[in-house]
Amino acid sequence: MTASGVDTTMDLAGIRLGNPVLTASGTFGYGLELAPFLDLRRLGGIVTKSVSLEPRSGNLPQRIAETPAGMLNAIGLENVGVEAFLKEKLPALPEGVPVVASVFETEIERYARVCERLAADGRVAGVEINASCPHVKAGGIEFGQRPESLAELVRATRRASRLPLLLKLSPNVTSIAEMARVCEGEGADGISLINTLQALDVDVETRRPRLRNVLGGLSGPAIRPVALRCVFQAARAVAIPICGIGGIGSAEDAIKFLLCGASAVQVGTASYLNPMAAGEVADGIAAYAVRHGFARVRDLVGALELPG
Amino acid sequence: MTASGVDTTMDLAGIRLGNPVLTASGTFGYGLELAPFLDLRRLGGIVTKSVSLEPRSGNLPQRIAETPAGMLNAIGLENVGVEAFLKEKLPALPEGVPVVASVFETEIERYARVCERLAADGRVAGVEINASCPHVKAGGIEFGQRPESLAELVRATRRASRLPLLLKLSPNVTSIAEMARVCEGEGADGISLINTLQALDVDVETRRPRLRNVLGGLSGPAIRPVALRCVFQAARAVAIPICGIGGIGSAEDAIKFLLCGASAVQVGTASYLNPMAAGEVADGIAAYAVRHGFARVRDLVGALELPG
Amino acid sequence: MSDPRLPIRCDAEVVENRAESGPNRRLRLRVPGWPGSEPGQFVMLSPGARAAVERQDPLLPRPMAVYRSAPRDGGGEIEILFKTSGRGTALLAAARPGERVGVVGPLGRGFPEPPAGRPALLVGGGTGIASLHDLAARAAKRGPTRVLLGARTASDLMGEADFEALGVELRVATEDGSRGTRGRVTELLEEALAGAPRASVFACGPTPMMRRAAELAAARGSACFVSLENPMACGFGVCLGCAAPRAVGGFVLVCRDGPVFEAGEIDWERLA
Amino acid sequence: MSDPRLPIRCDAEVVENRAESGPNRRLRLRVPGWPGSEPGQFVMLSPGARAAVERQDPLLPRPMAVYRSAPRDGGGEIEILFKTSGRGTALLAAARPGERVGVVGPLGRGFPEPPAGRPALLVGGGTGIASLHDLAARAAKRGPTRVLLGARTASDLMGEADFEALGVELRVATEDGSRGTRGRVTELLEEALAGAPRASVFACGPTPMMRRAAELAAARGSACFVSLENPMACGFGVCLGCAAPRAVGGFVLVCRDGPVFEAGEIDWERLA
Ligand SMILES: Cc1cc2nc3c(=O)[nH]c(=O)nc-3n(C[C@H](O)[C@H](O)[C@H](O)COP(=O)(O)OP(=O)(O)OC[C@H]3O[C@@H](n4cnc5c(N)ncnc54)[C@H](O)[C@@H]3O)c2cc1C
Ligand SMILES: Cc1cc2nc3c(=O)[nH]c(=O)nc-3n(C[C@H](O)[C@H](O)[C@H](O)COP(=O)(O)OP(=O)(O)OC[C@H]3O[C@@H](n4cnc5c(N)ncnc54)[C@H](O)[C@@H]3O)c2cc1C
Ligand SMILES: Cc1cc2nc3c(=O)[nH]c(=O)nc-3n(C[C@H](O)[C@H](O)[C@H](O)COP(=O)(O)O)c2cc1C
Ligand SMILES: Cc1cc2nc3c(=O)[nH]c(=O)nc-3n(C[C@H](O)[C@H](O)[C@H](O)COP(=O)(O)O)c2cc1C
Ligand code: FES
Ligand code: FES
Repeated sequence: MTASGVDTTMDLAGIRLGNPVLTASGTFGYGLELAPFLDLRRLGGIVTKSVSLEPRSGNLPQRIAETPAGMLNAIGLENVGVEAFLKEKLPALPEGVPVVASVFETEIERYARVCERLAADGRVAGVEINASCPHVKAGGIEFGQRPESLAELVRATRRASRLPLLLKLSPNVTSIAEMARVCEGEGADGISLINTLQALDVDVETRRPRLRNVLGGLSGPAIRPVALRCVFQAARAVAIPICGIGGIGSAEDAIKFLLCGASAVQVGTASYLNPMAAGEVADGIAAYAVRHGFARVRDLVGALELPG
Repeated sequence: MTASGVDTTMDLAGIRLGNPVLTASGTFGYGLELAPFLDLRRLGGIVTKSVSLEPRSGNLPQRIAETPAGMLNAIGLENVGVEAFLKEKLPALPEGVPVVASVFETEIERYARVCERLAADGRVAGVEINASCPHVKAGGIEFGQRPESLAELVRATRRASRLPLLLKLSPNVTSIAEMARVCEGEGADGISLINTLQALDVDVETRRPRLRNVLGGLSGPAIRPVALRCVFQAARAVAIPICGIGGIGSAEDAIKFLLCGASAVQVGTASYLNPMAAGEVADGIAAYAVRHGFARVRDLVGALELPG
Repeated sequence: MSDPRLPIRCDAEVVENRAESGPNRRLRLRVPGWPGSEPGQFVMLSPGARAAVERQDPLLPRPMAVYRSAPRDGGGEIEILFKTSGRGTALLAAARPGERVGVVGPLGRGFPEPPAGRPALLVGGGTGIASLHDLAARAAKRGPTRVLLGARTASDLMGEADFEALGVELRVATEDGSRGTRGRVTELLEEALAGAPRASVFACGPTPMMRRAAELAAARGSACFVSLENPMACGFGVCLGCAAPRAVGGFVLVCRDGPVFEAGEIDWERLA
Repeated sequence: MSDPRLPIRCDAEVVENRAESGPNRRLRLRVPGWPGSEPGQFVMLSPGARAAVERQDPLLPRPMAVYRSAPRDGGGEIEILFKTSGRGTALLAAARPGERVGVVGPLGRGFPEPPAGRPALLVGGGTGIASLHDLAARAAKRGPTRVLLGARTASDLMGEADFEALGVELRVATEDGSRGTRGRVTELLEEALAGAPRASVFACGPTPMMRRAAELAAARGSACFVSLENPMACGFGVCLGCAAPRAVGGFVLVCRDGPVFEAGEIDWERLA
């Protein structure tokens, strides 16, 4: 409920959210970094930076580059590791905001073990499996790019914990609908999409790639239309809830995703420009619902009218 | 050769170009529309709007929508048909500028028949097969999205004519390298990429898709980093020449594609903003070559320096 | 149809950019090599990115009618009346004198010559008013001319004083009655048609308004020409983005075959 | 290390924006709620899109040192000296008084207190000069302070007069000799170090310059602090985009752990 009297609550794959706006993994740190700017309890939830079994170091500079209406990154999945996450990061987050822990690994067994560790901590509301990382050399082709390996990954992480299980998919596939069906078939509770588009940029003066890693992930407003298409197609392919991600910086942007069938959204790159973005998006959605006569934000989900 | 004394000539899959800058199919009409703005002979070549066996009508409005640093389009297959193209459009183009005829159809046999018709006209310097079209028999999935149907398409069009054969690939695939290898394996002379990214946008006031066709193709600066990545990956996968396309509006943009391994480039959406864009890009490339001490623009192809 | 002149592409200099009324602004541009334009033709404007930054967003140029144009040393000066609504026009609204704006034009086919000696009824709604000024000037020389302007409210009206200055008969309607008669401009048209047999109607404005004007004219056996406003990417016939369905099937390109059409050519049902 | 104050995010108002020298400009911003900053801290600036248009391109905010800041009714006024080089700073250069610029800051950890009574040598190259003003002001109060400024050519220099006004000892070097001594500012540093045992060095500028300064200081056993300039997306430690390799392995975040570091912490080889 908000001051406006609109019901903003949402159920995402069994996770109860006060509003449908979460923060995207890797763009909000472990949550605390943005506390000076934003009352974290205004958020529907926080998806933390992907953690692996052991701490990992990242790529050498340059790790980021600006592109038209977007940015490239190749961080290299630098993270503190699941143990430090549970001991140091998680306890510091305020009660009352659901924390979804994002998980990344290079082998399926290790994915499962991270999930088991997370399941032991009551503060974790759900896990999001990062099945894609276009910019990590290790591994080569992504888990999320082959139906077989994706199925294996979902099965293993499903077995590893009873926590609500979100699968975060790569947009760098021929059929996002097929991948979504694989997740549903193997028992995932929901799907998050999209991760970054695999991309590259060049410095014509030095004639070198802008990123040390050569390839990177494209994010920001530039990819929003692709993300909306992926959500639209996935929502028609499966019955499990979808969390929309990609270039969301305003309430308008978020509402587009809800209309296309997303039950919730994540704000990513926009938090860099404005650390209060996620909170403003949440407020703006409620305002839109009032203006357009929706008593529950929930009713916006999938409300897109298709031409006859 | 240019005033600057730089050798700007390029060989693209057997097509001799005065400079490496062509116009992208569907963004330059049949060439004549831009004659008031630009001496067409300044162009390396013209790729004409895709034609089919019969004339075709297109989609109802809205057909286009603006997105962050890009645009969406769903024109439909609207074109005058190959006969009218050969009779009315082609003869009106000035001698001395290579014309690459773009072809699309919904069945492989029809693709082949269009190629046969084009081969009969000496004015056609080459064909570009637009593989981003729904394969009717394969239930609407694009020819360029499945290796098997792509292979069939290349084989049939290869047999249909001796003209230099360019395959224009869809970026909406899991592995662009795999698709490139299929084209090379079946005897294509070159590859053009990328076509538009499948995307969607929504009007939150009407709660309708912005395009009547719901889904559309994303083009413009927003997709340039994705296009560069595709060219980079394809260039490493095959030996046949590559024509780079995607968000090119300046000489700098074009040079990025050359450095990533493209032998030529196509200017698309940028021609809408500035009908003289392709000519300015061509001039700018020569100027860059002078400034950086390259005697031949050709020497820029694949000259990207990768970090050790 | 008037023959379109060969269009040019250039960087025009902002001479003046001032508030007109409500959200509307008046922009004067010095256009080197401007060949002149016919009533109803338009230009594609690229609001220069602030400073010398190449603009990538908003990406597309904005179609705008040539409100008025006059020859100036080796070129011309054109006037645009525009409504600040979205991102592109917001940039345009912020263009300062001396700054550059990309111009492509003149584009499209304008209005036909109003038949000599016969009454001409010009109907403009909202920003559509901007397409009618030069036509009114021409019509006034050829026969009895009445200009009917409509808007939601008084502050949305543009160019009213200029039309008065042309010495045409002017009527105004606003939906809230804040100026002229309360109601829709098409109601003024209905009256006017009743009193003017053999009149020709020239309309530009929101699609429903033009459609209604077409119906009224048809009922009276009057010719009716409309100027359509479809979204455009190029403005010169290459993107096929501006297609409008024809009554006989198929499509016309608003930027190339229009923006002015004989009302009967258009399939109004499928246009909206 | 000085403790960073809690940063804020707000729309600041442009008070003044004028040419400083060559490509450099001086921007004064009124920042509501500004908590003040330590020498060496920075802000992330989002050049407001012209008019009220939400800016999507160029997308990222630009990191800029707080050149000077002073309290103002309920907030503060901060001064930025910046070089117009690319698309973002071009937008910043065009921001008019009264317009808004997004500010996030103060960010990062600034320079340590110069040790009392001991000589302080401040070395600034190019835009790096802008990070040193408040440090120079503080150092001047604590001991003999010499400021060495370097640039390619005279017109690239910023803030020279302000440093003079601080009553510090000022030396200038330009590569073309158009101002001060001809050569690199690190040559001035070499001399200065020779004459000032137990001096501390504070450097900001191009990486090669800072690296050289670090070597020279190390050779003399002097402490050396550098302020790094890595590309940044967020500025407050969440994107991990600004990482710099540490001498002992792993990475530091320039925005959060720096931008100021003890020169020995950095793996200069792998940084460039
Ligand atoms: C032939 C023609 C002549 C026109 N003459 C005038 C004029 O003289 N004065 C005036 O104020 N307006 C005129 N318009 C409408 C004008 O083009 C739009 O108001 C303008 O493009 C809106 O841009 P924006 O950035 O404010 O809106 P945004 O919402 O940012 O525009 C987004 C996209 O939609 C397109 N678009 C939005 N509204 C319209 C519209 N009504 N018609 C066409 N495209 C639209 C834009 O061009 C852009 O591509 C004309 C349109 C056409 C087709
Ligand atoms: C902590 C810190 C303090 C700084 N203080 C100042 C200052 O006081 N005055 C000043 O003139 N400059 C300063 N800089 C450098 C300034 O951030 C860049 O000059 C500016 O970002 C260039 O933006 P642009 O739009 O002109 O260039 P573009 O080429 O358009 O920038 C493209 C991208 O690269 C980044 N980038 C380009 N050059 C640099 C650079 N040298 N350092 C970091 N990022 C860069 C931009 O931020 C942007 O993300 C500082 C940098 C840092 C990290
Ligand atoms: C710098 C950066 C780091 C990221 N790190 C992660 C990560 O660790 N795990 C993950 O699942 N996604 C990561 N992402 C992807 C985002 O969560 C999000 O899916 C993507 O950026 C698209 O959303 P946006 O356009 O709103 O940023 C990262 C994105 C950026 C820009
Ligand atoms: C309106 C429009 C129509 C297009 N029509 C075609 C077409 O008929 N055949 C084709 O192969 N590509 C077509 N394209 C794709 C372009 O040729 C090009 O591959 C794509 O737009 C990416 O390049 P760009 O970003 O420079 O526009 C079209 C693109 C646009 C925007
Ligand atoms: S606007 Fe491009 S064809 Fe009409
Ligand atoms: S700039 Fe984002 S972590 Fe330092």
